[in-house]
Amino acid sequence: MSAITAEDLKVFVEQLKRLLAARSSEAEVRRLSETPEGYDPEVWKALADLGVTGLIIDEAHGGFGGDAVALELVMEEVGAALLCSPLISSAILAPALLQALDDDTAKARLLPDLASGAKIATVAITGPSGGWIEGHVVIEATAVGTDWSLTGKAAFVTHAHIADVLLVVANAPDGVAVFEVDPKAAGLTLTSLPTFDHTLRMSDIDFAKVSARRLACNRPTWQAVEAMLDLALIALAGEQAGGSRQVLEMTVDYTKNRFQFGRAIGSFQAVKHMAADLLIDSESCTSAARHAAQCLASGSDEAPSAISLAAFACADAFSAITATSIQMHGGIAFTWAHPAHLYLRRARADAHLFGSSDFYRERYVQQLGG
Amino acid sequence: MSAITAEDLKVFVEQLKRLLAARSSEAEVRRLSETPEGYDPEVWKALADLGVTGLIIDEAHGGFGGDAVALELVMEEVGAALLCSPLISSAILAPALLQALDDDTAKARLLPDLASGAKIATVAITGPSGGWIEGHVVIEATAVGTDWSLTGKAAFVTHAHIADVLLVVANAPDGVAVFEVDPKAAGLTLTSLPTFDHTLRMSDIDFAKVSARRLACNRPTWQAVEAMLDLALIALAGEQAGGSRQVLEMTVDYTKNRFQFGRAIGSFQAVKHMAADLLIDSESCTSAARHAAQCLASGSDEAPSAISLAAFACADAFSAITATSIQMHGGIAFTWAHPAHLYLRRARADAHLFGSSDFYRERYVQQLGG
Amino acid sequence: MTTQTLTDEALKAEVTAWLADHWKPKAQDQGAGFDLHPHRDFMAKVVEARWAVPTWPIEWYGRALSSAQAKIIEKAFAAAGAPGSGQDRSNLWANTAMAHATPAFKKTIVPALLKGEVAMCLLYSEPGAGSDLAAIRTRADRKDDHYVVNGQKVWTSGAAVADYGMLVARTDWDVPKHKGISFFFLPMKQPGIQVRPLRQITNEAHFNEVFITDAIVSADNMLGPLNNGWGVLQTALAYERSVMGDAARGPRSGQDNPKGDSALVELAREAGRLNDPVIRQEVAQVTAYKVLNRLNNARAKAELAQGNSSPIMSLGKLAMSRILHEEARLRSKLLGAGSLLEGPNHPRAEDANFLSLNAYFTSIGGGTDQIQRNIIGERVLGLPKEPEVDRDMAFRDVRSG
Amino acid sequence: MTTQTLTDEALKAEVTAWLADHWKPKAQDQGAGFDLHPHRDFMAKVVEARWAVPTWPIEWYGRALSSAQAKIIEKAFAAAGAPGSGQDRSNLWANTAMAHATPAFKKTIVPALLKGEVAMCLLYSEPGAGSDLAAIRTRADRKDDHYVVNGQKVWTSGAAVADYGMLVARTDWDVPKHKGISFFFLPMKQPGIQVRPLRQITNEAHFNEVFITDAIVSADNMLGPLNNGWGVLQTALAYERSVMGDAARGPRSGQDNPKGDSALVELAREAGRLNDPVIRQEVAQVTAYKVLNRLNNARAKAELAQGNSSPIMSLGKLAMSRILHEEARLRSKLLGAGSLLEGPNHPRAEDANFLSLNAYFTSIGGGTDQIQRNIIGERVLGLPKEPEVDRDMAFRDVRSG
Repeated sequence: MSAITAEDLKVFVEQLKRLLAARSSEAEVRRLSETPEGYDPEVWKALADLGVTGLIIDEAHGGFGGDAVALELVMEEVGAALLCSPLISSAILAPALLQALDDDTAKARLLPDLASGAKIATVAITGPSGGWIEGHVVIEATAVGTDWSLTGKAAFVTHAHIADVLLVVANAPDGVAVFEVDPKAAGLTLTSLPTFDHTLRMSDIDFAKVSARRLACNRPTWQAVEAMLDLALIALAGEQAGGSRQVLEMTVDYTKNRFQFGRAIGSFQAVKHMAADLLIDSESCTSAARHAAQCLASGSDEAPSAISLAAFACADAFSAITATSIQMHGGIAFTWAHPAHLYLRRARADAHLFGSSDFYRERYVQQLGG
Repeated sequence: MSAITAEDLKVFVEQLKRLLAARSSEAEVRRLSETPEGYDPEVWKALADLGVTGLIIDEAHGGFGGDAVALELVMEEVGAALLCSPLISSAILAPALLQALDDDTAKARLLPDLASGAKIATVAITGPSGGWIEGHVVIEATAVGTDWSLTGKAAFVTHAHIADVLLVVANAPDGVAVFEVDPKAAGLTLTSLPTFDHTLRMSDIDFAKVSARRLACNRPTWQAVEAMLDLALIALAGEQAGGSRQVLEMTVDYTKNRFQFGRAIGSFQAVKHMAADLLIDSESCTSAARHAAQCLASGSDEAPSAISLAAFACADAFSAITATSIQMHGGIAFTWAHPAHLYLRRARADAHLFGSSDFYRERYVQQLGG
Repeated sequence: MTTQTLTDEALKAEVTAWLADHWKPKAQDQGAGFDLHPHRDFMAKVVEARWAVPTWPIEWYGRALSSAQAKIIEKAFAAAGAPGSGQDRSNLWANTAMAHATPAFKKTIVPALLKGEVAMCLLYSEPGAGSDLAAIRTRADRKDDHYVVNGQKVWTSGAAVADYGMLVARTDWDVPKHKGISFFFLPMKQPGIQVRPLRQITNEAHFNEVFITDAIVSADNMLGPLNNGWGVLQTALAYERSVMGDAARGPRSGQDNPKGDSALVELAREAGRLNDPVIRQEVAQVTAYKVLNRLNNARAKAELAQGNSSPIMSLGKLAMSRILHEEARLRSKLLGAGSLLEGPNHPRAEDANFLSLNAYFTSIGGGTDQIQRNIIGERVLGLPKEPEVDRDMAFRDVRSG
Repeated sequence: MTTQTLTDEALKAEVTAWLADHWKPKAQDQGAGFDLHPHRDFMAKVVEARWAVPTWPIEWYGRALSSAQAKIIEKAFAAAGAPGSGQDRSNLWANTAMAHATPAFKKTIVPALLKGEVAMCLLYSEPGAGSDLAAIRTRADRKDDHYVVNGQKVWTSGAAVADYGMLVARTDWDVPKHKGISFFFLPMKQPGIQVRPLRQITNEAHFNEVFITDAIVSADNMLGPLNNGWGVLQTALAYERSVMGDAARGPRSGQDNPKGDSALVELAREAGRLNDPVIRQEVAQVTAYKVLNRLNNARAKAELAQGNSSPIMSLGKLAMSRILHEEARLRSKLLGAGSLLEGPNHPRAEDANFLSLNAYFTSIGGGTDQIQRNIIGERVLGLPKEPEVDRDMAFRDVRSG
């Protein structure tokens, strides 16, 4: 359960809203999209001061101890504002993974700096396939005395270009394990990838006998990775829900104020009915994201299937809403200057970041007993 | 190539149109749907006199020697009129199969009576799976001297209840073969099946040591079955094309004359845009059916893939048009008295009669080299 | 009477004791909402004992209780499986009459409705007035102390057994369509009324056509002021929506159908199609539509409970329409050639085909999907209406039908 | 001149001989349809030799030939790879000027257009006049012997290099929108005209915004009568459609793309997804959309050839819109996580993402899918138009933008 009361959370989200309104305007999103870093360290500091970077980190390690419900609500605002930041990597993936492991010294060493925003961390798991599946891990770890050495290639690693710490999932002789790696370590080559979503930053990382520190885990490590992935999927669903509502609102407003043939175009059934269908998508998206968060926070047995449902329902809804939004705007949304395509790019990225909708539909059927 | 000139064909189709207008009105279709036979012998006679029953039968055996193009055009009219008849069984499946075999005595014995309409024949292939695949044939044939004996069950056999001759595809020791069976033979039990499309008639047939005559075939018999199926699929596509255009026309006319809110409902974009999308479906359906027919008639290498394309494109188009037609009509099409559901029932039957759209999409990909 | 001052405990005790004395469960309650009530004698007792409408005033069979205390009574009745309580929330007919009937008529009809002594039906839709309900052409012409009614109604349930029909009829043809309609309780058992069953595409007849020829209705039976029937209708429709909910029926074959979120998985398994990856994707998607709609409704209820109005409520019918059509499509696909059949010997096919047809009950009935999208676009999203060509026209000049 | 009396053979011989003497192929013809013509000198010879517009009258650089004989000339030019012939069919600008320009202006502009001496652009759409093109607010006010033009145009290709723009501007604000528009050849190389590239979502700039401030155009440059510009525009648009066809571009990465009906099968194989039954279904369906559209167009051409008008022609753009969006969606799906990337090092992702965005060029540009459905519904299926609220209004009272 969350260490944050519902009342605190409301206040917290309100403060975040104001921060994002001030520091993540469309102009800022466009400016940061063009920078190599892809985020604003000052805004990162402000997010840290507010407590967003430490949201899901235990209070014992300087965080807020927020649960999935808090995370989902925060990400709704992040998604609506198209925030450019390494939140998903350093405030969600890395701390979620660390907290799912059993290495208290590593937690004590790393979590406080992640909570305070002083350090940025990310997680490297996927191979060239981009699949978040145990069998797709292609980095090999070999013991060198008490130390370890990693060799292989990680692909699609988010925000590695600004990371101070890498958590690398690799195949050890006794199975998958998590390793802490210094991005500046010898033998590590980082290649930035050009992303279609210009607010995102990704890299391929090549490991050639890179020395690494193995982190302790008292259960099969992939279970810890899955625990991390559950939180990441809920965060993504929240981002998709917030983005969906934002885009729908922007689109509906435009159709009220754009006049053609002497009428607001929103008065034409063709446009009106698209909006009505999108409202079902966007409300379903919000319901799915929040339900998954509640299930995970309350430890319900339904959590796994609720997370799968949110994974594909929210990805498909955000994609459909951003795509239809451009059609509803018409020519003006075909211009670079209009924000519609910024959301479309984010939606297309979110739809593949942690696996495809087809993948999660298949997992959903399995969870339904199929 | 067809023995019928394009000019003759035009005249022929015009005559058929007039016959169907006079003898296959909606009232007649409803009346015959309620009879056990499900067709009108007098209309059958008239179709025979016109030459429809012998359309694809060689002139040498008293037919018209029409090709796939002629067949497809004729079936467009049949589909538009929702004709209740055993055409598909006795004028298409049975003669197509006989002509694909190499048993001249059987042809001479059977084809003239089929051409003249004096006898009705049908083909039994599918087992309980309903699949038109060699592996799904479940009837076993064993030699008894020069004679043969059939045991097993055929399912979904069209118009067997009125058939004078059964052509049964069964597994002989040397592979699949075709057998001629008398429906009144000892050991044969016929069970009529209640069909959702009340203009259709189907039966299960149980064979218990039923004596049968094996028909000669100089190539693997399944190739002959596939040749028959190619013609049957083109006939079905023609029926779907004719039905699609008929239903769309009926629907568009209604939306021009139904007034709500002081306007013809066809002036509302919601209705108008559905009609526009259905026009693409119905024109694509017609193009696919006619293209497949031309490919087969001209012996083009493209024929197999063109037939697969028609099989799923036409089935899906007819299903979508008949389903959307009811929505466009509104409440009046929710009544039994309105013809919309008669076409919907036919469309749903056609979509499963010779295999599903998914089956033919998969086959299409294989034919494209996938 | 001082029941208001009763404590919750005392109230609970009183109603429980009363039920123990009076309620003798018998044959299953068949209450179809239209037919005469199967427990009429008991219902009369309930009304006289003031359990039927506890929030209503004393002089109207009530106890002027808070809805909170009324709930206690309903709970007690529910626990005993006894009918008749909570009619102040659920009785469409009585609430409409209570709100709008003339004093004279109210006195006789309200108790009769509460006691289930009269059967009712709805005389709203007409062949020429479906989506555009205000385009009704059934006329009611004043003659002395009564009105003479002529016209045709359609999609009427229970017309054959009804004692009264709630009727909207046109009483002024020279004003715009909404402004010339009046609302009546029309006596159904009279020569001028002929009821014909209406056969649906599902080959059932749950509805009727009602042909009205010089039927008579007393002026006392008019609800609300003359030519204000549209307003009365709106409150009646609101009740109906809040009470009756989604009327779509499930499978009718009688064969057991798997329940719950894995129902489609089970049907796919039964059909031997669960190993088909294409089918699995569709099973997931259609199941998702159902679950998402449930989650939406739950969220809407929660928001309403917190006093926030929710946009989601109005989405349910449109969402349900897609669910019903998609589930029927998938059920048919699962059966393949099997879906060619129907009837009791082929229950899965019977269900798949029935559900494919009956899905239109929801996508057309009670406002087509297209009308629903207008409502969502305009009332929820605030998009402007289309130009209404007939808005300011005298109805006799409007083309309809 | 008596070329009309030439036999086909003699004509063929004459043109072939002429080409042999005059056509010296050089750098690839870059003719973008907007820019100045790369073979200007040769083009001039073609015009003077009367090969450019053989069906036109003698006094207008033509030979008054039948279109059958004109085809012979075009074939000969095509065989030699020489430009300049068949402009009586294909030159939008010259045909429009020939049909509507004033005698004085026609004399100078038509030969210049035929010889490719002047570059052109289209000044139609405005920020406030997209789907509703007749709502243009760019104004042309008469002053002495010329008009003063003020306003803004968008989606203009080639504006930066153009000598003239075909302009629609409002010349009367007190009549309904279609009735107050005039059509001009506006000189582009003047101070009052400012051209700004317009950056598209594809991060390219194939179009411009044109800002017009007190620009001058001679009254002689008006095409058609005053306030009859809408009619001129319709003929120009008709030419455009018949000539330019579907302008949607293919992949831009430069990497080879498989061609033909099995293109998507090959892309699926390359992506390692061809063994996925779900992908196979989608590959079949999207391929089907493409093949069916081709079959529809072939059937339409055949019907037109037999003199039967075909409804299908008008379906192509809407069908193509679905094809482009669906193919882009499938290409993205094939790549999975790979579709997160872009740029020259990731050509398949670059193409999938580019095509996903550029599909809107077809579903929005030149009439949105929604407008296309109106056109199909009204012109092909004969469904009635919607009420037009601005039809009889003076344009100055119409709200737009």
